[in-house]
Amino acid sequence: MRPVHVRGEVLSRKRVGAYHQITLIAPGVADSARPGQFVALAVGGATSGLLLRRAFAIYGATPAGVYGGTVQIVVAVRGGGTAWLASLDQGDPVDVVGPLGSPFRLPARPVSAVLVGGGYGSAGLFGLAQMLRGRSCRVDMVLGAASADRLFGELEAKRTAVSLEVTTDDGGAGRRGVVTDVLPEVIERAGAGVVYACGPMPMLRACGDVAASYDIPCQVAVEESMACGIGVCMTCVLPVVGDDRVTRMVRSCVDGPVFAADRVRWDDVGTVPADALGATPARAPVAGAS
Amino acid sequence: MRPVHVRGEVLSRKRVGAYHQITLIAPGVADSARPGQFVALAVGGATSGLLLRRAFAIYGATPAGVYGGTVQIVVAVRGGGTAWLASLDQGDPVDVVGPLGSPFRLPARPVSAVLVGGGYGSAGLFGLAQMLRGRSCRVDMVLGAASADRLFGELEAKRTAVSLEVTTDDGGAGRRGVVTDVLPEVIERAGAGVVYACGPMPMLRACGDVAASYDIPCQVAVEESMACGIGVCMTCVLPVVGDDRVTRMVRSCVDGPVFAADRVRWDDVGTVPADALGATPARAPVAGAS
Amino acid sequence: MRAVDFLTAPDVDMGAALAGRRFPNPVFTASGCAASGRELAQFFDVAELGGVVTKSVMLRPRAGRPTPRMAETPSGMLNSIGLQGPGIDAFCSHDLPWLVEQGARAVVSIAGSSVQDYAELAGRLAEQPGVAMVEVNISCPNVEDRGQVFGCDPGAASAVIRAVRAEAARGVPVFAKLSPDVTDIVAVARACVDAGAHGLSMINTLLGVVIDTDTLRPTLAGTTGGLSGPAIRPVAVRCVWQVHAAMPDVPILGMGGIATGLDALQFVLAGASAVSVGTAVFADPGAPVRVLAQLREALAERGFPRFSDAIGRAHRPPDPMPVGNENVDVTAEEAAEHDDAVR
Amino acid sequence: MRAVDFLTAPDVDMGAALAGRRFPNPVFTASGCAASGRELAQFFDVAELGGVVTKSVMLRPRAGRPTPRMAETPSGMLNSIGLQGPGIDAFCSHDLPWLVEQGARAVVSIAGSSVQDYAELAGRLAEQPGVAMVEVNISCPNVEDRGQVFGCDPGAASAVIRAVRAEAARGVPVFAKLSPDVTDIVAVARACVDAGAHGLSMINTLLGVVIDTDTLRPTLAGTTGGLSGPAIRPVAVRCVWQVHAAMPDVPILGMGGIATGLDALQFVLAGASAVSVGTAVFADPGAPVRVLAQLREALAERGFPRFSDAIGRAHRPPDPMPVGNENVDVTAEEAAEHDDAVR
Ligand SMILES: Cc1cc2nc3c(=O)[nH]c(=O)nc-3n(C[C@H](O)[C@H](O)[C@H](O)COP(=O)(O)OP(=O)(O)OC[C@H]3O[C@@H](n4cnc5c(N)ncnc54)[C@H](O)[C@@H]3O)c2cc1C
Ligand SMILES: Cc1cc2nc3c(=O)[nH]c(=O)nc-3n(C[C@H](O)[C@H](O)[C@H](O)COP(=O)(O)OP(=O)(O)OC[C@H]3O[C@@H](n4cnc5c(N)ncnc54)[C@H](O)[C@@H]3O)c2cc1C
Ligand SMILES: Cc1cc2nc3c(=O)[nH]c(=O)nc-3n(C[C@H](O)[C@H](O)[C@H](O)COP(=O)(O)O)c2cc1C
Ligand SMILES: Cc1cc2nc3c(=O)[nH]c(=O)nc-3n(C[C@H](O)[C@H](O)[C@H](O)COP(=O)(O)O)c2cc1C
Ligand code: FES
Ligand code: FES
Repeated sequence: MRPVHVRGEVLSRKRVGAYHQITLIAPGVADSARPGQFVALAVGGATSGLLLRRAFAIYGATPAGVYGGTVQIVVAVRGGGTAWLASLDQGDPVDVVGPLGSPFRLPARPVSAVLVGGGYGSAGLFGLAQMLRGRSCRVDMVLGAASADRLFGELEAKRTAVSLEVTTDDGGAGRRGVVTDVLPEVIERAGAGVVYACGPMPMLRACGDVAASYDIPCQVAVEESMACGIGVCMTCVLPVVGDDRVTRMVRSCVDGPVFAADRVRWDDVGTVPADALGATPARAPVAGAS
Repeated sequence: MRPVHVRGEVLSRKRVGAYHQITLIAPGVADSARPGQFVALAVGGATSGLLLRRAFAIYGATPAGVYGGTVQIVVAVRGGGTAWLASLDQGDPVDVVGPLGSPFRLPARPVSAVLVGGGYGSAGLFGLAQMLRGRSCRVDMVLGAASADRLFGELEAKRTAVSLEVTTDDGGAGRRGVVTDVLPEVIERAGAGVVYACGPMPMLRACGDVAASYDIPCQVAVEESMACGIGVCMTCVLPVVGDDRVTRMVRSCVDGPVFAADRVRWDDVGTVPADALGATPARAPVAGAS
Repeated sequence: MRAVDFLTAPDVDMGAALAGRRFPNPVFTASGCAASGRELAQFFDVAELGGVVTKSVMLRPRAGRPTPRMAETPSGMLNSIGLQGPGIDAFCSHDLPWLVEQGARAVVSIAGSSVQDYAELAGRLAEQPGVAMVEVNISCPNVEDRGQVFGCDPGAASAVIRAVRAEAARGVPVFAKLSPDVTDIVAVARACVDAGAHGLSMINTLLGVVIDTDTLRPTLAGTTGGLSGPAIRPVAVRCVWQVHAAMPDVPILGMGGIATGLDALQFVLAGASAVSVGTAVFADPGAPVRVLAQLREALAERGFPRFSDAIGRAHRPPDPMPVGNENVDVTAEEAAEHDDAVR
Repeated sequence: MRAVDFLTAPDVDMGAALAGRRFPNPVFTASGCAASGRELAQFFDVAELGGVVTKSVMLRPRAGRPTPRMAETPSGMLNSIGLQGPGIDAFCSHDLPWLVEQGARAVVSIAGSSVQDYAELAGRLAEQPGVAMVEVNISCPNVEDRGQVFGCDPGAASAVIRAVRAEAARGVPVFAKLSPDVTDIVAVARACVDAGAHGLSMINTLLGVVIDTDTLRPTLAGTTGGLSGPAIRPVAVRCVWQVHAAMPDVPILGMGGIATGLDALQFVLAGASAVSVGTAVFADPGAPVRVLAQLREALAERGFPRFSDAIGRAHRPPDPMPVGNENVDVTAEEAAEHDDAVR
C-alpha cells in the first residue's frame, strides 16, 4: 500500500452529468489501491501558481494491461485546479501521487451492506461494492444529489447492487429528498449489518446516526481540506475518539479519510474540543503556532 | 496605432528550425500594426504563476479576412513562458495586447535599404521589407545566427530581397562568421542609404558602427526586459541621447523598441550614465527607490 | 409567482469616501504602476476610476537605478526602478493638468530624501488645483541605505507626515503609505495618524532579492528590489486587518496583489475604504476598470446595497440574515461557530 | 581531439558543515513540513538527506488550532497549525529513535511558551543520543498574541537562545530560527549569535490573512497564518543576503520557497551553508532528494567542484575565469560591469 509518485497521462476524459470522468495512465498506483483511498494530482501544469495537489477518490483502478496501470476519478469543477483538470485532453501529462489514505475496512464475514453516495461521493463506492460482492456480501446502494445531473453512477449502481434507491433535493430524479429519508427502509429491507457512506459531511453524519439507531457500524469517507495528503502537515485534522476513548485531532489524509462514523465528533468538527489530547485552555497565550 | 487588448486564439503553430511560428487570431491588433512593433502575450493560462506578459515582434499581420484579423509571431523557447506558448494547439486561447511600441521609421524617398536580422530577430523585418518595397526601395537582406536551425526566414528573404547573405557562427549555413563580416560589402553592393537591424544587442551595436562608418543611418529594434510593455512601469529603460543632446533613460517599450543606433549609448546600457538627466551622484544616499 | 427585485450590480452604490473626500468609486491605480495615467488612457477612460495615484514624484528629475530593474518571481515580481521621474516641476506643468483635463481625480504620490523635501513637495502641490489627495511614500523597500527608510521608524515617519501636513492644502487628505517590512505596522500607522495623516495607504512592496543562477550575482542591478503582485496579497490583507482592528476609524487605501474584484473585496472586508490596483496592470492594462466591475458584481451577489457596508465586515461575526441577500442561509449554529473563531 | 575530463554531478563534493558539524550534503527538510520523517520514508530514504528537521516539539502534547488551518494563495499557502504535536516525551521515545535507526541526521526543532520551556526542552534533548542539531523556533508568525513572539524582539530572542545554550549538549549546534516579520533581521540575528547561537535558520513564514469572500470572514479559524512557498522566496533570499553580508562567518540554514535545485542555489549563493525544503514537499513528496540531485547538477554545470565553494558567491564579483567551467566566458568588460553593481 506504499504510495507511488508518477508522471501519468490522460487516457480519456468524458463528461458524465455535471462531472468529468477521467482515466489516467499512472503505472503503479492501481497495483495496491483499495476502496476508499484517493490520489493527489498536481494541477496547472509547469507554470502553475497553484501549489498544492488536489485529492480525488479512486473510482476505478486497473493494475496491469496495455497501459501499465490506470486509475479513474470523477471530478466536479469547483475552482481553478478542478477547472484545469476538466480542460485536459487525451495525452496530456498529469502528475499523480497515490494511492493515499486508509481504505474502507471490510467485514470479516459475509454481511449485508448498504452503500450510500452523495454527489460524486458515489465514485469512491464502486470499488468497494465489487470487493464486497466478491466476499459474498449483499450490496444495496443509495445515491443522492442536489439534482439529477449531480448523481453519479446510477447505471453502474443498478448493475452492481441488489437494490438501488435514488434521491434528489429537487426531485429531478428518484425520490425528492435526501439519502437518509430512504436509508432506514433500505437497511431494513436488506437486513444490513453495515453502512458505508461517502459524500458531504452533513450526509456522513446523518448516515452515521441512522446506522447507530439500528446499532450497526457505519464507515464514512470524509473530505477535509488537505495541504500535503501524505500526513506531514497537519492541516486536515478532525476530532476523533480513539479506542482508548481519548479524543485526538487526527489526520484525515493518513488516519482517514475513512473513519468509523461513531468515532468522529461531528459537533466538534472545525474546533478543538476542550477535552481533546493537548487542547490548550481557551484564550490562553501560546508561544508559537505553526 | 492605439493598442487593443483581445482574447485571441491560436490559428496554427508550426516548428520552423529551432523556433515556433504561431499565427494568432487577434481581431483589431493587425489593423494598425506597423513594422517594428510587438505584441505582448499573457502566458501560462488561468492558473499561471507567471505574472507578466511576454513580448514578441510582429512577424506578419493580416487585418481583415475570415478570422477578423491575425498576427504572426516567431517564438524561441527560453523559459517557462515561451515553453508554454510552444505547447499551444490550434484553438487554444491566448490573451493578446498590441500592437505596442514605436515602429521603424521609413525613408521619405526611395532609398536602398539593408535589413539585418539575427536569429529570430529577422521575424520583425519582413513586414518592413514589404513596406519598403512598396515604396520603391531596394531591399537587401543579411541573416545571421549561431547555427543553421536558428536562422529564420531564409526562403522568404530570398524571395523578398534583391540579395541575401547568410552567416552562421559555426558555418553550418552560409558563410562562417557574423553578420557584420558581410554587412560592409552588402552596403557597398547595394549602395545602401539606410540599415535596419533586429537581433541581439551586440549585433545591433555592431551594425550601427558599420552604418556609421558609411555615414548612413541605422535603425535598430532593441530587446530589453519589460514588465508592462505599455510605458507605465519604467523597467525597460536604456540611455538614449535626445535631439537636445541630453541623455535620458527612455522606455524601450513606448519610446522604442526602435531607436536610431547612433542615439543609443551602447557602452552605458545597463548603467545610468553620470551625465544622464536626473542621474544621482554615485553612492549618494537616496530616500526611496521604487 | 411573487415579483422580487433582486439586487443587481448597477444598483450598488459604489461611492467611496476617504477622510471626508468623496470619490465615485473605491478603485484606484497604485503609485508607480500607472505612471501619470496617460498610457492607460489608451485602454480605458481614467475618469472612470475612483482616482489615479501617480508615480511618486521627487523634487528634481531623477534617472533611477541601472537596469536590470525587474525580476519575475512566482506570482510576483521584484522591481528596483529607483523612482525615475520628471521631478515636481515637470509633473505640475505636464502630468497633473492632463489628469485634471480628463476629469480624473489625481492622487499625487510624493517621495523625498529628507523631511524638508517632503515639506517642499507638499507646499508645491498646495498651489496646484486638482489635487484630490496626497499620498506620502515613506516606505520604499529598495533603498540603497536601509537606515534611510522613513516608514520603518515611527519617529521618522511621523516627522515626515507632520511636515507634509504643515504645508499641504486644507481639505486635501494626506495619506501615509506604509511599508510592510516592519515588526509592528500598527505602531507606524499610529505614529502617522498621530502626526496628522488622514489615512493610510498599505502596503508598499516587500524587500526582496533574486539571485541569477547563471551570472551567480543578484539579478537586479541594485541588488534588492520591491516584491509586488498576488504573491504578497496575504501579507497585505494581514496589514490592513491589523491596522483596521487597531484603528477602525482611520480610512485605509488597501493594495498588494489585487488582480480581481474578489481580491479587492478581501481588502475591503479586512477594513480598506478603497483599493489600488498595481502590478496587475502590467498583466492586464484594463485591470482597474475590470476590478471595479467585478467588485460591484461581487457586492451585489453578496447583498451589499452600498460598497461602504462591506468595509471591515470580516471583523464582525456574520449577521444572522445578511441584508438583502436571498442566497445565504446562516444558521444560528454556524454563527456560533464563527463567534468561537473570533479572538 | 584532446581528452578533457569535464566536471560532472557525481564529482561534486556535496559535503556540508554547519558550525563544525558535518553533514553528507546540504539539503534538509523544513520543520513542520516533514513531520518526523516517517511519512516521507515511503517516498525516499531519509538518510539520503543532509538532515531531517522535525516538526517543532513542545513540552506537552498539543492539539493545535481549530480547522480550517490552511488557505492556498498564489504560489504559496497560509497555515495555522498551532504546533500540534505529541510533546517531547513521546517525541523522544517514538520519533527520535526511529530517525536514528534510519541513519538519518535528526535536527530537532523546539518551541516553547516561555524561556523556561525552551530550557527544559533543550535539557531533555541533551540526554538523548542522536540529536545532530537543535533548531530553536523563536519565530512563529501565527501566534494569537503577537506580543509573545520571541523572534520579533532581539531581547527576548537572545534570552531564549541563552537559556537553550545553557542546557544543550556540547558539540550539538544550536540554530536560532528567525522570523522575517521584523524591521531589522540583522539585529535579531546578531542578538541570537551574541547569545550563543551557532547558526541561524531563516526564514520562518510571513504573517498573512486570507478573507473568505463567501463567508465574509477570515478563511483560517485562527484568523492569521504563516505564508510559505515560492511566493516568499525573494524575501527569504533577501534575509539570507542581508545576514550573510553582516556576519559572513555565521552559518545559515536557508529556506523559504525552495522547490528546485536552482532555487536552492540562490540561497547558497546568497550565503546559506545548507537549505531546507518545506512547502515544496506538499506538492512533491520527493522534493528534498530531487532538489539535492538538481543542486548537485547545477553546481557541476557551473564548475563548482565543491558545494562549499558556492556559499556566499553572489556577494563577490565574478572570477575573471570561473574555476573549472569551460562554458562561461566572462570578459573583463562584463566583470567591470558587475563590479559597478556592488554597493
Ligand atoms: C480525500 C478527498 C477526496 C476527494 N475526492 C473527490 C472526488 O472524487 N471528486 C471531486 O470532484 N472532488 C473530490 N475531492 C475534493 C477536491 O479535492 C476539491 O474539490 C479540489 O481540491 C478543489 O480544487 P480547486 O482548485 O478546483 O478548488 P479551490 O476551491 O480553488 O481550491 C483551493 C484550495 O482548497 C482546497 N480544497 C477546496 N475544496 C476542497 C475540498 N472539498 N476538499 C479538500 N480540499 C479542498 C484545494 O485542495 C486547494 O488547496 C476530494 C477531497 C478529498 C480531501
Ligand atoms: C520588444 C521585444 C520583442 C521580442 N521579440 C521576440 C520574438 O520575436 N521572438 C522571441 O522568441 N522572443 C522575443 N522577445 C524575447 C521574449 O520576450 C523572451 O524570450 C520571453 O519574454 C522569455 O519568456 P520566458 O518566460 O520564456 O523566459 P524567462 O527567462 O523565464 O522569463 C522571465 C522573465 O524575464 C523576461 N525576459 C526574459 N528574457 C527576455 C528578453 N530577452 N527580453 C525581454 N524580456 C525577457 C520575461 O518577460 C519574464 O518577465 C522579445 C522581447 C522584446 C522585449
Ligand atoms: C514597478 C513598480 C513601481 C512602483 N513605484 C512606486 C512608487 O513610485 N511609489 C510608491 O509609493 N509605490 C510604488 N510601487 C508600489 C505599488 O504602488 C504598490 O504599493 C505595490 O506594488 C503593491 O501593490 P501591487 O501588488 O498591486 O502592485 C511600485 C510598484 C511597482 C511594481
Ligand atoms: C504547514 C507548515 C507547518 C510549519 N510548522 C513549523 C514548525 O513547527 N516550526 C518551524 O520552525 N517552522 C514551521 N514551518 C515553517 C517552515 O519550516 C519554513 O520555515 C517555511 O515554511 C518557509 O519554507 P518553505 O516555503 O519551503 O515552506 C511550517 C510551515 C508549514 C507550511
Ligand atoms: S493533509 Fe497534510 S497531514 Fe493531512
Ligand atoms: S516595460 Fe514598463 S515602461 Fe517599458
